[in-house]
Amino acid sequence: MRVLRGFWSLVTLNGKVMVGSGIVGFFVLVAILGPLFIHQNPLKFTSALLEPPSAAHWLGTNQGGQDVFIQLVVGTRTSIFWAFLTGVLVVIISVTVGLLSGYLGGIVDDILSLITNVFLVVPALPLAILAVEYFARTELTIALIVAFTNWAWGARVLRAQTLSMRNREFVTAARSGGERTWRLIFFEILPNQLSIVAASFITTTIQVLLAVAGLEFLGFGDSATVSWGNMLFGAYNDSALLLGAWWWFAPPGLCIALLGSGLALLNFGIDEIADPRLRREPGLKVLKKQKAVA
Amino acid sequence: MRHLIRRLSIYLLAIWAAITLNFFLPRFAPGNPAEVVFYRLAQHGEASPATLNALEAEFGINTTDSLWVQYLKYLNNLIHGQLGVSITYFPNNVSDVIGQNLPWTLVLLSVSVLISFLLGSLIGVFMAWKRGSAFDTIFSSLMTFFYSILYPWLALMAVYFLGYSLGWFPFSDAYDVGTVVPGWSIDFILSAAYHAILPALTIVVSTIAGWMLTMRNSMITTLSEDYVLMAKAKGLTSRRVMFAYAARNAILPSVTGFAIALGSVVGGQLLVEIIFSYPGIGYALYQGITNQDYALADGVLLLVILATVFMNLIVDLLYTVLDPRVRQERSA
Amino acid sequence: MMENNPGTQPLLEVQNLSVDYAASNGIVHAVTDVSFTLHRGEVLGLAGESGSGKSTLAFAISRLLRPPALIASGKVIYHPRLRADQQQFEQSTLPVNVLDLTSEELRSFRWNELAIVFQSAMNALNPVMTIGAQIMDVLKTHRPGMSGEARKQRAIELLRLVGIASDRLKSYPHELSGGMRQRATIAIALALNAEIIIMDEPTTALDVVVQREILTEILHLREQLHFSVIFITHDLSLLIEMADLIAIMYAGRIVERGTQRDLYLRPRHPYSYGLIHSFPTLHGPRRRALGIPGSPPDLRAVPLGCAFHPRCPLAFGACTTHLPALRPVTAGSESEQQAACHLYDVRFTSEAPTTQTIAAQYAALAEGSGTR
Amino acid sequence: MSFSPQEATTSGSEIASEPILEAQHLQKQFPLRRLNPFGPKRAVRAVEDTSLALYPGRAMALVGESGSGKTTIARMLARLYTPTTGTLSFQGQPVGANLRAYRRNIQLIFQDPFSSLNPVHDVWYHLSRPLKLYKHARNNVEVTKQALALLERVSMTPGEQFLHKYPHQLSGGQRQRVAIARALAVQPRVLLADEPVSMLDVSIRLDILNLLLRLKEEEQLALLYITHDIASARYFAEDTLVLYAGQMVEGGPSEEVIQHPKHPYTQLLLSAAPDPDRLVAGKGLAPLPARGEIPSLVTPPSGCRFHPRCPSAMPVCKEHFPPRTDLGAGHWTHCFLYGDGSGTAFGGNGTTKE
Repeated sequence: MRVLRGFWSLVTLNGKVMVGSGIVGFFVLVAILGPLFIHQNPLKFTSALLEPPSAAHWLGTNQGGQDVFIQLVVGTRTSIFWAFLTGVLVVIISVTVGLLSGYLGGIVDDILSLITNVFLVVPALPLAILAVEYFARTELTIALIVAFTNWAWGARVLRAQTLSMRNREFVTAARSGGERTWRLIFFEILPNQLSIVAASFITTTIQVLLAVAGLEFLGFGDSATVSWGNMLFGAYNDSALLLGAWWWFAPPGLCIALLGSGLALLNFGIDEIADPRLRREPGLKVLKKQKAVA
Repeated sequence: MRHLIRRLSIYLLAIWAAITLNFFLPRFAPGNPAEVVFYRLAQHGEASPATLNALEAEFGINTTDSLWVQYLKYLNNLIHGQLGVSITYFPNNVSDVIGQNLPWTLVLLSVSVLISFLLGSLIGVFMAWKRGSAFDTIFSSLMTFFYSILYPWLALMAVYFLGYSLGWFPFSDAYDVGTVVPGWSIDFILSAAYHAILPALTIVVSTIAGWMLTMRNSMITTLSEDYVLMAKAKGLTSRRVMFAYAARNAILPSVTGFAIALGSVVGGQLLVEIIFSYPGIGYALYQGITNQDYALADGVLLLVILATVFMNLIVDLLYTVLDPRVRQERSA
Repeated sequence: MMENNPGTQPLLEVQNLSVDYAASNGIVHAVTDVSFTLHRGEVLGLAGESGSGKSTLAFAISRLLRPPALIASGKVIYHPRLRADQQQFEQSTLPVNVLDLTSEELRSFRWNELAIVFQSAMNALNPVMTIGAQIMDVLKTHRPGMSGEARKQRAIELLRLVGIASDRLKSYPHELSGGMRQRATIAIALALNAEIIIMDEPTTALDVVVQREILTEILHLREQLHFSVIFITHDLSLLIEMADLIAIMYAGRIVERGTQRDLYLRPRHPYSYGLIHSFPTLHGPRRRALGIPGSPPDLRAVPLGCAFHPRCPLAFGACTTHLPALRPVTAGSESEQQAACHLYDVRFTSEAPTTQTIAAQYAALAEGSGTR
Repeated sequence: MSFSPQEATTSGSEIASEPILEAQHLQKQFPLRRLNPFGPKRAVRAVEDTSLALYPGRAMALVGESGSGKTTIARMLARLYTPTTGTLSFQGQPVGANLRAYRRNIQLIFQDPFSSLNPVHDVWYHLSRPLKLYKHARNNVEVTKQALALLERVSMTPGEQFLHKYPHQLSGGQRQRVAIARALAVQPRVLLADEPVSMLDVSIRLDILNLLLRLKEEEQLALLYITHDIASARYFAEDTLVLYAGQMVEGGPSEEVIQHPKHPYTQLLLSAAPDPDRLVAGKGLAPLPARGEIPSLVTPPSGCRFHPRCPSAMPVCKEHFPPRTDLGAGHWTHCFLYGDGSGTAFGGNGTTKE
C-alpha cells in the first residue's frame, strides 16, 4: 500500500509525468488486454477488400481484406513488447559500460569510451541495415541489432555522470571507510543515478520504437507477425497510397507518434524533477504583475 | 590539437570498423548470398558461370584465397572506388549508380538539416526566453508530438494529404521528368526546388523538435548562469543578452548534439527518399534491399557511414571554433 | 571633481524593502522591512550568514531578482547628480525610485549609476568572449558615440587600473587565474564610472593573499574614483577592516548597524557580539570561544518575536512574542549605532546592557557547555 | 572546563608519548596524460618531501592556500592516494598492504558536509556501514544502539530524532556532526580533518571545532587539522605546519609560528589574514609584503618555490630547496635567511627565543 501511494505521489508530482504515464499506461493496457478480446486471426484474408472505416471494420480493411483495427490492437502488443524488451537490453548494456568505464578509469575506460565513441559516430540505421540484411528475418534479430546499434548514447551519458560522481566526497568517504569497489558502484553511485537511468531508458525506448519500425518498414520484419512497422511495410508495398487507403497507413504511425509522445512527456517530466532549473516556478504568474522585477 | 587527434583516431576506427563489418558479415552469415544473387540475375537472363564466379569471389565463397588475402583485396578495391557490380542496374558499377544519385541526397539533406537546426534552435531560444508564455506552451506541445515521429509515416501522410489528395506539391521524382532537362537552367532549378519541398518539409518537421528541445533546455540552464545576470546588470539590450551571452553559450551542447543526431537524420533521409521516390542514394538503397542487390545496398551504406563520420569531423572543427576553451587545449 | 565630502550626501535610500520567495508550500520572506542609507563615497558593509537575505537584498536593489523572488514592498530612492563628464541616465537631480523605472530607464540606470561585482568571477564572465570584448560591450551599449579605437583605449585603461597588463585584452576568462578574473570583473564594473558598486562576496572564492590584494585595490580605487560601495560578505572580520558603516543581517532583517569601530568594540545586539567572537583571533590570549549555539533559522519557519531568540543567551519573555525594531542603543547619543533588540527598549528593560554584560552571558553559556 | 590551549602548547621537548602516525619524506606526483608517448613525462608535483608526526591527544594544523598540497597530504595519510615515495608508519610499524586494517585506525573528515554524505542514504545507513564493516556491531539492533550512542557523542540528541533523516533534512552543522560520527564509528586513533568547518556558517564553526577538541581530549585522538585560516589553526592546534606549493616552509608550536613567523611566506600569510585588531591598533589595511598567486605545479619554480614572489629572495633560493633550520623550542623553517650564515635575518628578530 505504501509503495502504491509512493508511486501515485511520484506520478502526480508533475503534470507532464501525469499525462505521459496516462498515455503510456493506456497503450500498455491495450497491449496486455486488447488481444484477449480478439478471437480472429489478424492475418485472415476476407473478401471485404479496401473498405473504409465502418461499424463492422472500425478502421476499415486492407487490400487483403484484413481488418486494420484488429491488426492495430494485436500489433500494439508486438510493438510494445519488443520496444520495451530492446529498451531494457540497451539500458543494461549502457549502464554496464557507462558505470565500468566511468568508475574504473584507466585502460578500461580508454577502450570502452573508444568503442562508445565509434558507435556514436556511425549512423545507427545504416549500420543496422548492414547487419540485418544477411540474417533471418525475425523480430528477435531486429531487437538484437537495434540494441547493438543504439546503446552508445546512454553509455556516454552514464559514463560522464559516473565520472563526476566518482570524485564526489561521499564516494571518497565510503572508500576511505573501507567499502569494496562493487559496493561503491552499486550502493553509493548507482542509486544516485536512477533518474538518469530512467530518463535514458525512456529516451532509448523511443529510439528503439522508431528504429524497429524503420527496419520493419524496409521489410526486414517477420511477415508472419503483426506489428505497427510491418503494417506500414504492407501498406506501402501494396500501394495503399495510390489506392487512397489512408485508414491503412495512418493508424499505425499515429500510434507510434502517440506512444512516443507519452514517453517523451514522461522523460521531460523526469528531467524537470531531476533539474529544478527546468521546472516552472509556481510564483511566475504572480510575478508578471510585479513591476519591480526586470 | 590533442582533442582533434583523439577525435580523428575515433573517426578512422569507426570507418575501419564499418568496412570490416561489411566484409565479414556476408562471409559468416548463414546461407549463400552469391547464389541468391545469381538466381536473381538468372531471372533477368544475364547470368553466366563467370558471373557466378565473380559473385562468389565477392562474397568469399569457393575461393582458394585465404580470408586475409580476400580482405586485403577487398580493401584495395575499396580504395580504388570499386564497390562491385549492381544487379539492379546491371551492368552498371555500384559506384556509378551512387555517383548519379549522391548529389540529390546531398542537396536535400544539407538544406533540410540546416533549416531544421537553425529554425529549431531559434525557436528553442525564444521558448526559453519567454518561458511559460503561450508561445512556449504551444511549441512545447507540438515538440512533444513531433519528437517521436516516424519519418516514413510522416512522409506517407505528406504524400497522401498534401500531394495526392490536395495536389499542392509533386510527390515523386526530383524534377519534372517529362518537361525539363537537367542542367543549370532556371526551369530545372525551379522544378527541382518545387519537387524538394515535400521531402524537405518532412525531414524538417520530423527533426526540428529535437533541436527545439535541446536548445530550450540548454538555454534555460544558461539563463540561470551568473554571466547572463551580469549581462543584464550591465544594461545591455535584451537582444544582446539573449544572443551574445545566453544563446552563444547554449548552442555549444546543441552542436555536440548535432554531431550525434546526424546519424539518425541521415537514416531518416534514406527512408524519406524511398517514399518520395526521390532519386537519391536512399532510393538506391531501397532498390538494393528489395532486389537483394547486396553490392548496391552495402555500397550505399558504407558511403553513408563514411559521410556521416566526415560530417562529424566538420562539426568537431566547428565546435573548436565556437568554444575558446577547447581551442586553447588544441594549442596547448 | 568630487565637490562633496563623503558620508554627508545621501546617494541611495532603501526604505522598508521586503522581498518574498513564492515557494510551493507558501511564501518565504527573504528580506523583511529593510531600510538604510548609503552616502556618497561610503563603503557600506552588509554582513550575515547564509539565509540572512544579504544577497537577495543586493539583487532587489539592482532589480535583478529572478522568479520566484519578488519585491513585496518598499522603495529604493536614488539621488542622481549632474555629471559633466558623461552621459546621464536622467537629465535631472530629482530623486527617483529605482523600483519604478521603466525597463528602458532601468537599462540606462544600470552600469551608468550602479554596477555589480559578482561572487564568482569564473561564473560572471562569459566564457566564450574575451575580457576586452566584455568591457567594450558596455561602452558600445551605453556610449554609442564612442569610436572603436576609443573603446579599446578605455578598455586598456580600465585593465591597467586594476593591475592587468593590456595584452590580456584578448584573453578568455579561462586563461586567467582566479585573482585576475576577479580584477577583470572589477574593471568591467568601473567602465562607466558608476556611482554605486555593489560587491557580492567578491573575494570569497579567493585565497587569503589574493583576497587581501583585491580588497586593498578596491579601497585604493575608491580613493581615486570616489564611488560608493555596498560590500556584502559573510566574513565580518573583513568588513571591520574596510567598511565605514556596517549593517548586520539575520533572518532577512537588519539587526544592528553602526560604524565599523562601534560594531567591533561595542557590539550591542547579542547576535553581532556572537558573530564577531566566532572568529578566532591572531593575537591576545587563546581562550575558549563558543560561537553561537544552534543554527541559523530555516526561513520557512522563522521563530516568532525576535528571530534570534532561540540562540540568544540573553533572551527573555518579550523576545518570544514581540518583534524588536531598530532603535538607537543609547538615547540622544551622537553615534548612529542602532540595534533591533528589546534589551535597548525602555519598555522592556530599565537598563541597557553593556558589551561586558553580553560577554558575561556568553561566557556563562560556554561554561555550561564545557561541562556537558 | 577542560579547555586550556596554553597548557597544551608546550615546547616540543615535553611531548612524552611516541608518535602514533608518522610520515617520512612523503612525495606525490600526479602523472599527466601524454599524447606523444615519446615526449617528456609531465606530472603535477603536488607534494615534495613532507615529514610529519601525529601524537595521541594532540592536534597538528596544516596551513596553506589552495594548491599548497595540504589535501593531498591528508589523502596520502588516509591512503586514498599512494605516496609516490616516502614511508608511513603507524605505531612504529610500517603501513602494509592491508588497507582495511589501516583504515580501522585512520579516518578522514571532509570539507563539504553537503557532498560527503550520500543523498540517497539516511543517517542510520551512514553509521551502520563502518559498524558492520569493522564488526563493531553484529546485527541491526546493535547497530541502532551504537548509532544512537555515536549521535550522542557528537551532541545530536535525542538521537532517535535524527536516525532516519536523510542528509537534505539536516542543517550544515548537523551533517558535519553525522560525518564525524561516521568517522568515530570505526573507533579510529587518528582523525584527519580536511577543512572541516570552512563550508559551514560562521556562527556554528566554533561549535564543530570545539566538538573535535573535546573528542581529542576525551579519547586521546590524534588530530590533523587542515585549514587555510591561520587564526583557526592557532585556536585549534598545538602545532602548526605551513605549506607553500607542495613544500613545507615552516613548522613548530602554533603560538611560536604565528607570533614569531620566520619564513617570508608565513609572514605574508599572516599579514593577509583578516585581523580586526589592526583597526583598533590604528590604520586599516596593511600593505602586503608580496603579491601574486601560487605557481603551476606542473612546471614549478626551481629551488624554493616561493622565490619568485619572495621579497628577500637570493640567488641561492633558485638553486636549491633550503635545508631545515631549527630555531629552538621545536620551531623550524626551510629558508636560507636562517642558519649557517647563508643569509641575513629577515623581519626583525631573526634569532630564536632562547
